[in-house]
Amino acid sequence: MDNKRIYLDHAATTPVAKEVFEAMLPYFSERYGNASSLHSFGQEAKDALEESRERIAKRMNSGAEEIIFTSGGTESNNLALKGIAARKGKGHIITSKIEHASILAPCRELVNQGFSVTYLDVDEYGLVDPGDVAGALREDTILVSIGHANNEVGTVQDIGEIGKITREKGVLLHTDACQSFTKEELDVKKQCLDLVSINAHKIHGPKGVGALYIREGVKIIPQSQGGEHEKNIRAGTENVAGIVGFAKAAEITGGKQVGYMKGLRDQLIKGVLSGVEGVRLNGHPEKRLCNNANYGFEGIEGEALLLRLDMRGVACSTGSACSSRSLMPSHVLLALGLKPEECHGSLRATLGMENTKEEIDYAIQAIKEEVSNLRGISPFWKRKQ
Amino acid sequence: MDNKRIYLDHAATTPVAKEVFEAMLPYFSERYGNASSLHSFGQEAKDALEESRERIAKRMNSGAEEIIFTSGGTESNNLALKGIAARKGKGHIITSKIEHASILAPCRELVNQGFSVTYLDVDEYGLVDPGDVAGALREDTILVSIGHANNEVGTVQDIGEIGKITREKGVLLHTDACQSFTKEELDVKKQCLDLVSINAHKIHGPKGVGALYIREGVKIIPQSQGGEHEKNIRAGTENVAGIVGFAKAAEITGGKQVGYMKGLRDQLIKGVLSGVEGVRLNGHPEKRLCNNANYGFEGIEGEALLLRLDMRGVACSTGSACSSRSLMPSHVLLALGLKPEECHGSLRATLGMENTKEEIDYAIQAIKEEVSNLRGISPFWKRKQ
Amino acid sequence: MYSKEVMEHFMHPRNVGELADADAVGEVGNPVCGDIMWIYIKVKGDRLADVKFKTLGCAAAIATSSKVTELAKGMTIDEALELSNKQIVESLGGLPPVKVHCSVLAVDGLKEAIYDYLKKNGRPVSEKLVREHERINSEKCETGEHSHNGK
Amino acid sequence: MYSKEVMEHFMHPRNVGELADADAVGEVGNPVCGDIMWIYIKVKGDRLADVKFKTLGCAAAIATSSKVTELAKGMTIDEALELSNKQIVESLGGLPPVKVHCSVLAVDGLKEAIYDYLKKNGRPVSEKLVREHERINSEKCETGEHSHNGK
Ligand SMILES: Cc1ncc(COP(=O)(O)O)c(C=O)c1O
Ligand SMILES: Cc1ncc(COP(=O)(O)O)c(C=O)c1O
Repeated sequence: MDNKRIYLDHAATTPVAKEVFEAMLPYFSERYGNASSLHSFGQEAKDALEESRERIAKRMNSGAEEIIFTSGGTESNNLALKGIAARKGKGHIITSKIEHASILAPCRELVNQGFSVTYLDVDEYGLVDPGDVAGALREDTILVSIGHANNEVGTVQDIGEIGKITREKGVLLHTDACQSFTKEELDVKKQCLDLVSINAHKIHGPKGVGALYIREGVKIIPQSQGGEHEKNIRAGTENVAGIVGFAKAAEITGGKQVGYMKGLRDQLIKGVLSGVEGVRLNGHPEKRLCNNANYGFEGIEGEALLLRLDMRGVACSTGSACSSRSLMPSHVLLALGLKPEECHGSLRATLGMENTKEEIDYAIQAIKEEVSNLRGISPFWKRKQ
Repeated sequence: MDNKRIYLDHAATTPVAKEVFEAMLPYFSERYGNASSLHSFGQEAKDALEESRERIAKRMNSGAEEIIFTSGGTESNNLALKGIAARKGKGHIITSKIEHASILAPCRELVNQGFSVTYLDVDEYGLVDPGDVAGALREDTILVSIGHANNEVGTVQDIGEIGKITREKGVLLHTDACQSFTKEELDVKKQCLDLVSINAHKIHGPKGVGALYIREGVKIIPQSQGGEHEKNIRAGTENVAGIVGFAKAAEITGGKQVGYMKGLRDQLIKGVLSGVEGVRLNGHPEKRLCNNANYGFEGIEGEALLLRLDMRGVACSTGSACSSRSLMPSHVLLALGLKPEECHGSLRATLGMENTKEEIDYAIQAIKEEVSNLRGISPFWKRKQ
Repeated sequence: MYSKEVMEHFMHPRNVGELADADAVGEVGNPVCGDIMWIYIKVKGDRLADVKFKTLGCAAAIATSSKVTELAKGMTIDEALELSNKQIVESLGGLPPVKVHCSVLAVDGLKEAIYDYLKKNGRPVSEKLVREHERINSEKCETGEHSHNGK
Repeated sequence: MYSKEVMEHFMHPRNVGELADADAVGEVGNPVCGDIMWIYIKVKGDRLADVKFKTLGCAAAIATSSKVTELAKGMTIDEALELSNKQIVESLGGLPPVKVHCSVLAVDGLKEAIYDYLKKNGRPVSEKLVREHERINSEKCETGEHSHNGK
């Protein structure tokens, strides 16, 4: 078997970058103080924490005091949705059908609590029509939550347009920017954002660290109680090393890497679309993340393709039902209008800054061959021809 | 100024141990997969996760599948209390007056939601009388939550005795074991425990990682919703590196270190009590954590002492009001029956396995001198003589 | 996630393909669920002289198809009808709980092929096999609550 | 947390001690709150020829006591009465919000000493100072909601 290992699943998680690891390093066993402690060990930790807050804030043009650190994107999304809902007590929330589970599941929870939720449709490319947001607003709408970029198909929403609408109507806008952070423009002022969820492990930072931007003046009810950390909004000893790593990751990602990844992405998309029959691109042709390719292959099933590619050292993801514990295909692909049978043959390859052109060449070849191998076993493909 | 730095605040947090760091190391930039991914990177992560679960379980004689990883002690405590409360819908909770903020604050929240809470008194040493637990049990009692060891004065409860009572009455028992984990015996079967909170950063593991033991069959409502992680009880991409570090920390702490720390602790307690006038020991003389010394000095204020010691390189903590943002003295010291003026002069020194006899000698000398210096400025001390 | 044996049969499936001179075919599964299996049989006397398959599906679907053909080949019809999905699972060193249904599908495919063969050749079909045939045809794709970790 | 100047005055407080031949003492604070300040003054003519202090309290309490004695020493009584807590805070390079009350206490201590001196010596006490004296005596320790990070 080949010893090559090519990681093309950066939407799931990313390796910690060297610079990030080096930034974190001193905070494990040297500057290990608790940021709440008064002594010098504590003050060192506190300083690192506040400096990190400023660095993160800079990447979205917010004030440092508007950033609350959490344990990840899931906690940030839960805090945003349930924190605002608890504050308002009742009302209506607008979101979309293609949101991440950490948005949809809290929404279900809020429905149980008596809130009402509108799940907006998206078009065949995964775009939310800002006009639909405007149309769904009600007197009692307390929050709109639309993800900046979709984790499966990579479609990037025009969040600034949505922001104009919500700001004008005086309704809070939250965006889950876990996938887009440092890849797409994020400017809380220009885009009129009130709450933004981000996390570290999607941008070459460590797992278990996230943040929630809460615009100054926006009141939120904490979802976890304890000590007086994070402006009394999020209790718990701060993960200083993780937060320092997060800040470093926010600084070193984006920029030129975006263009580089776009190049690899286009190579990957074109290479497969031109080299394989019976395949289509899922998601938007242009408004898509610089690192996302998502294919639908006819006549084969995604988990099988994923595992065959894995045996050749290429790590990808799929929205196939067979890969989920519940045996239901991806709600995102379904919302794009794909039939269940079309969802099964999906493959997601998401790039990172450490991937190379050669790796992409290898991956294209592997995909071609394994699709062909699986079609060789498939009755469905034979029939089609 | 002296360049010595002696860390005596291990109850606040601990340095990551070398072995722990080394165990975590591969999980940042090599074995960085998401434990939910199907490919080999994901399976490596998943294997590490499950192996860690087993190691942690072993330290409390539980089943691996009874351990749920969280972002820390605060989240574990919140999940235990609010998760059980949400499951039961209504009822009565028993806790004590000396619990950590991450127990007391969720209790206040639950009172707001209509639950009733009894806060048990403790004796002058900080002990909860198991008889008081028995006496406070009601028909509608749904949960008893008593911390295993107190973070300020180090008093260790007879949790097994409490467990006998609650098990017999069929009431759930939760214990916050963040301070005692690997220092005191913890055996969920023998001690009849239903829920146990622990965290990594108190045992030379990383910050931002914790766990909640939930006895098989005990139903709990998740407090954060999203993907299908951690048996659907705690959503969010698992912090694999942190969890691996936690498991390693659980393995390498305790054992012989307990006796070693006890020796240092007794040296520290005796050294100060015999070398300084007008000082008393807070907490229990025997039933106390192997690493906790907590003094009350007459005529001086704790924050000032803490800062002066810090200038000499000795890092401690205090329960003085002046060290808290709210200017209220420690609720723990007050619950022990100390007058507010007695609380102000408190100093907590908590040891770690890396401290040495020489460091303790130095600390005793520094404490003696700085207490004397501050008393030289103090009108109160002068008067007393 | 998968046992060594499952991965081995998935990566190197036995008896892949169509039988040009097949005596019968069993077609099971449903594109909505993502699993489709076709099992071809060649009968000589009372024995399955050859068994082949084509499968669209996940690793478990492919491995169980492969396994069932391997086991069935050379068996008498009666022996083949006795093959249980449990046997398939066991001889593959186990399957994840959510994938056990694939082994049922593979066994069903074989049964359908035999049913088809018996019918075509005017041979007697046991009541039990008729009932099985009816169940297989009536069964729709089972689906649970939808949820993904959605990394 | 604390400015350099605060730490400097805390570590090396000026004018520490009692004045054996003090003309008056201002005693402010409350053991329940944890801050007690005694300010001693020696008056020559209209001037504070010497000012000393003893303080039981936190770093801010000690630093502000030290600062107020430093500033007041050599001032006329009227000048000293004009000293504001804001001046103390500023000349210490700022104080954390929760510690500003210490600067008020330090200024109050000085006022109380002067009040004591004027009374003792049968000199006129301005209405303003009387009111200040009454406020100081009536003020109890202010306490907020109790909460610790409780590490
Ligand atoms: C769009 C999106 N939101 C939220 C999350 C959840 O973040 P975390 O895994 O840090 O909890 C993810 C990834 O898992 C994501 O892709
Ligand atoms: C007894 C006790 N419980 C809970 C906690 C909270 O843990 P964490 O800081 O990991 O949230 C701590 C320490 O902070 C503690 O000492």
